[in-house]
Amino acid sequence: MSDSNKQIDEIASQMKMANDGLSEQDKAYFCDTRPHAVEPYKGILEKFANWARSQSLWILGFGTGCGAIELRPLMTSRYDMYRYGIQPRPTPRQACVFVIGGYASVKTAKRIVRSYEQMQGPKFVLGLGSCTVNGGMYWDSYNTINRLDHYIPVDVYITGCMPRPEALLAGFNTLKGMIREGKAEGMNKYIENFDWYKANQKKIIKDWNMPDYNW
Amino acid sequence: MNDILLKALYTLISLFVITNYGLLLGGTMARVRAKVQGRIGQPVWQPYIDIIKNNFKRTGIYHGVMFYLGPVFRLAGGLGTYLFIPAVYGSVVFANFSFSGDLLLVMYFIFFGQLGMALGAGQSGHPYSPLGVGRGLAQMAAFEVPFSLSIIAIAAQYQTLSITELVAAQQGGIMNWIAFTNPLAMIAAMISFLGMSMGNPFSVVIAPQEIPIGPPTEMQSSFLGMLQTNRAIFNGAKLVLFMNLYFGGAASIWVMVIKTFLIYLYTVIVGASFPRFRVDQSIRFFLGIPTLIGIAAVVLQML
Amino acid sequence: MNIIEDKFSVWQKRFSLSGFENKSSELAFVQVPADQTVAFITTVRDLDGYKHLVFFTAVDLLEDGVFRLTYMLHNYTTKHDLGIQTDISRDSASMESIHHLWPHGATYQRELKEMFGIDFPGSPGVNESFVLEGWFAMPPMRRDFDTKEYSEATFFPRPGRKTFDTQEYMKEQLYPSEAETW
Amino acid sequence: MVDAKKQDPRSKFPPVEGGKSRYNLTSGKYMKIWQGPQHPGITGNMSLELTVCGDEVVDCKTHVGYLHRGFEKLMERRKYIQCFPLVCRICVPEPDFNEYLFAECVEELAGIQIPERAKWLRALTLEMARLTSFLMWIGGQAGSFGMGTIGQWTVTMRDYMLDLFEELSGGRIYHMYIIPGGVRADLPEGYEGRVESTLKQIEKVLKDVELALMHNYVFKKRAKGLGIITPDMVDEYGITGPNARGSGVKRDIRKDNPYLIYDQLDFEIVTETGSDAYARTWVRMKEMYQSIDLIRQMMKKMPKEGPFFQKLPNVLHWKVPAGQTYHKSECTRGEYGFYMVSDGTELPRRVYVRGPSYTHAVTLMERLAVNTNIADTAGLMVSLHTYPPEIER
Repeated sequence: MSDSNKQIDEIASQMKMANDGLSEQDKAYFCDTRPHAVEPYKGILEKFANWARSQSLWILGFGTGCGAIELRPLMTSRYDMYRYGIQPRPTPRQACVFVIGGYASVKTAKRIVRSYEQMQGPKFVLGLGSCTVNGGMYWDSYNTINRLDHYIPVDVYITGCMPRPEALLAGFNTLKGMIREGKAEGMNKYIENFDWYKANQKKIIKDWNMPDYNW
Repeated sequence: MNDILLKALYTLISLFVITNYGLLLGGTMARVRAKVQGRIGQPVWQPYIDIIKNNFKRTGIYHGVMFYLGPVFRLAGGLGTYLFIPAVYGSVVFANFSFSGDLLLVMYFIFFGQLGMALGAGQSGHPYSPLGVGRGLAQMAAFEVPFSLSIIAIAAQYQTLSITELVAAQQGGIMNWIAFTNPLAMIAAMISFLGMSMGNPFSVVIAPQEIPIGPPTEMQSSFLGMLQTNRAIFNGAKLVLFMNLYFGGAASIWVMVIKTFLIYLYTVIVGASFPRFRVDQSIRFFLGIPTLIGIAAVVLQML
Repeated sequence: MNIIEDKFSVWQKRFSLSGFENKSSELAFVQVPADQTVAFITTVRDLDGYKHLVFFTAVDLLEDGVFRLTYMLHNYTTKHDLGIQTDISRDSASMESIHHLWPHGATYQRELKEMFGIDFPGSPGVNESFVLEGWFAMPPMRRDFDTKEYSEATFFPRPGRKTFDTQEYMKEQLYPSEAETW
Repeated sequence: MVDAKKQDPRSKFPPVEGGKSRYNLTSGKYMKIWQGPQHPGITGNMSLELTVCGDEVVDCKTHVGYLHRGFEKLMERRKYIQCFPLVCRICVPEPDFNEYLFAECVEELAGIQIPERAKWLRALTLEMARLTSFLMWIGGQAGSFGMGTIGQWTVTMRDYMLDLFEELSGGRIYHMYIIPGGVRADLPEGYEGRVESTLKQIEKVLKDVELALMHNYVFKKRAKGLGIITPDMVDEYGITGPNARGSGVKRDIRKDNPYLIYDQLDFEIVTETGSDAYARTWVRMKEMYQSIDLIRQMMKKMPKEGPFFQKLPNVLHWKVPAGQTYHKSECTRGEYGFYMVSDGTELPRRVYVRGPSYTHAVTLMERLAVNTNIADTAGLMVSLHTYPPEIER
């Protein structure tokens, strides 16, 4: 552990972070300001906003792993998640919940980071399956990450391989409760520990040819 | 001076009613669609929560001035369409700004919103946005043909381009409706209404499986909230327009609710039972049989 | 079963086949020297009706210092699978390409180049990455690549994983009586 | 840059070399678009790199590897019995084929004969898995053309099938039912009746689907003439399964090289001659009816009593004799095969998984997508019934 911590510190100290993975031509297209944590509103206004957020959860339609197959029954008439105000959206700009469908290979992790950063806050992450918790079945695989929460902040983990749609609904309910209580501040956590997350991401994504700031 | 203030008050009431009606109608129709699919569906008030949530988003991305103005133009198009249609016949509150040539202006405003959106979507820089806009404008040009022919036919029939006068001419019994006095014009217009409401099989603009999701790909937060509000108003306005033109208008607000609900139901049922055309097929479709029906309606009036 | 043995004796006259393994009426394996492999494949494809390339893969025989390539072909008339095997040296591994016989051969070769480091000169897009992206370590399917070690060094193992000796653990916890027999 | 006109646009080989399109992208005439991995029209997690000219696709390149877990490497460091829960994860919609083929390979290498009833039970789960996968697929095919209603109906029916699997094996998605040596459990009490009632429901829905989708004017307009696979392309590209049968090529492993008990069942190979997406949809529709019929036949002909499991030696230090073998079966997408090499130790030396999507999604898709409309790529992709995890494993 200490070895890898040292390695992360090294990467973090070397990072210049102004999209230095990009060519000069591409830099013009991307933003180069750091993100700022957004303070929640005070009092009843925030409570109202949180209630609205909890009642309208838009999932990003990105099936990152095999867990995505249980999203289909969830969307259709057997489990019908629309009843709870949950619906899929095809673009990350409009979505607010990212369901990581199980194991994330390094290649997908790159896209997960990018899609996550493109989502507009407040945004929430559901880690689906044991493989997002500790690697699950693929704990010794050379190509799948073991702990999702080292790369993006995770609000709710749903364990199992694969978790049933009922478990997913229960997970969504937990997430709703967390949002209403104002505990789901994953985005601000990400921004406050931005360097740590970036160093972790850069440790596994060896060919970092995408912008550091994806918003 | 009091008259102006009163008119402003009436307009606000009218807008308030149509916005809420449009939102509730959207929520209801989502449930109808769900019933066709064997589900329960989302709550009727879900569109309200979505709009509130989108407006409470903490961050937002903008891509330039036109990106800001796109949703504004779209909203202006929706408002413009509605404000020149008399929603309830004989009512002072819901008469809006109807005047003697308003039909032409309304047709212009139906186009206007999409053009404004094109500018905003173009500046967002996402490759799917201009694709969607291109599809939308091409299809719009196609379904305007049977719709315009239908309008020409009924304008020739009643010698007027004022919606109020057209509604007045249809009063006094179901057989006076243009749907029965000029069925060809009604058929042509109702087919182009399917294209106008962007449901299947003409949902080429927001085709999630093809170009997710077309023009509003980059729209988020309050931009999206504004677009959703506009969709409610625009939907309501179009329904009221078609009710006025072909189905005898409405003498009271309840008649309006029933008639517009049924017209909307028709598009939803068609939408739930068809896949989507490709854009070239859609254009060919509109320029085929519906256009011929429209021409037949015009020719019949000229004879 | 006799048909394939007859065929084998015919092939034996033209190619120096080093081995033949007749598994069943539906499957047989042939060992061919590396320099004759593509010629042999072309012959069986064009003359003997093995028209369908089922798969193409490699086995890393670290002890012998070779990669064993397996081309599995299928004949739809006799409904017979023929595995054509050839050994190539592990260091600076290189093989003739078969992309001109089957276009999807190029995909298999792209994968082998990435997973085993076997080069196929002339195969289209062979140097592009196929499934791995930004991979700088040894080709992962090589026998001497330790995936567990790599995973522990690269990713963050969640602390608390316990490893038991399966047999002892089963004996104690699950089936005390049956552990020996099952 | 090569002049596009001189080169045959339907080249057999990857069109985009070294990440560069052969079309001049700076000319402003062409645009490069990525479909996926985050794209609702893409099956699973993969992506298509399209070069478009207006609405027409002029170049397509498939990118896979987003789901690569290194199964083949992981199996090299697991014992045979530890591999068994791992293999079913390779293919999510119908994991039973992985279990069956893995078990079959191990049994052949170890020389284990399985009881007769186990064969029937295996064939029963395989056929149920085929039906389950097809039900999901038809929803995807309709959905890719924008008709969500069909998917809502059929995915629910698939869920009822998953209930049957759950009752049989305890798992909804991953069943881990077919174990080397037989199957894990016998049929529960009254299972036959529940299967029959579910099949009746499915038949009813399939009739509706036929009416609402197959005889739909718009669907015919979209799917007819899309993605034509000519019969001579079948051998050239290694096409198997319904994709080949949609072109009138009569090939079905269940009939050609019958495995398990398929030679005792009464069925015909379904073919269509349209060669396009519409014909392939018909083939799969008919195969769904065929699967229903086969399940009924199996339920009838199956021996009612008997052992379903052959006791294995102690699996914890079970050494499988050295050797190699290849086994294949007909899954919903085509020929699914396992090639296994054992070196006489407790761990398998090499397990190679041959997925039919390997050629369908990469080489074939790259060829078929050229000259189609950008709106059709999703429908074309689904009509080939590709599934990414079996490409990259």
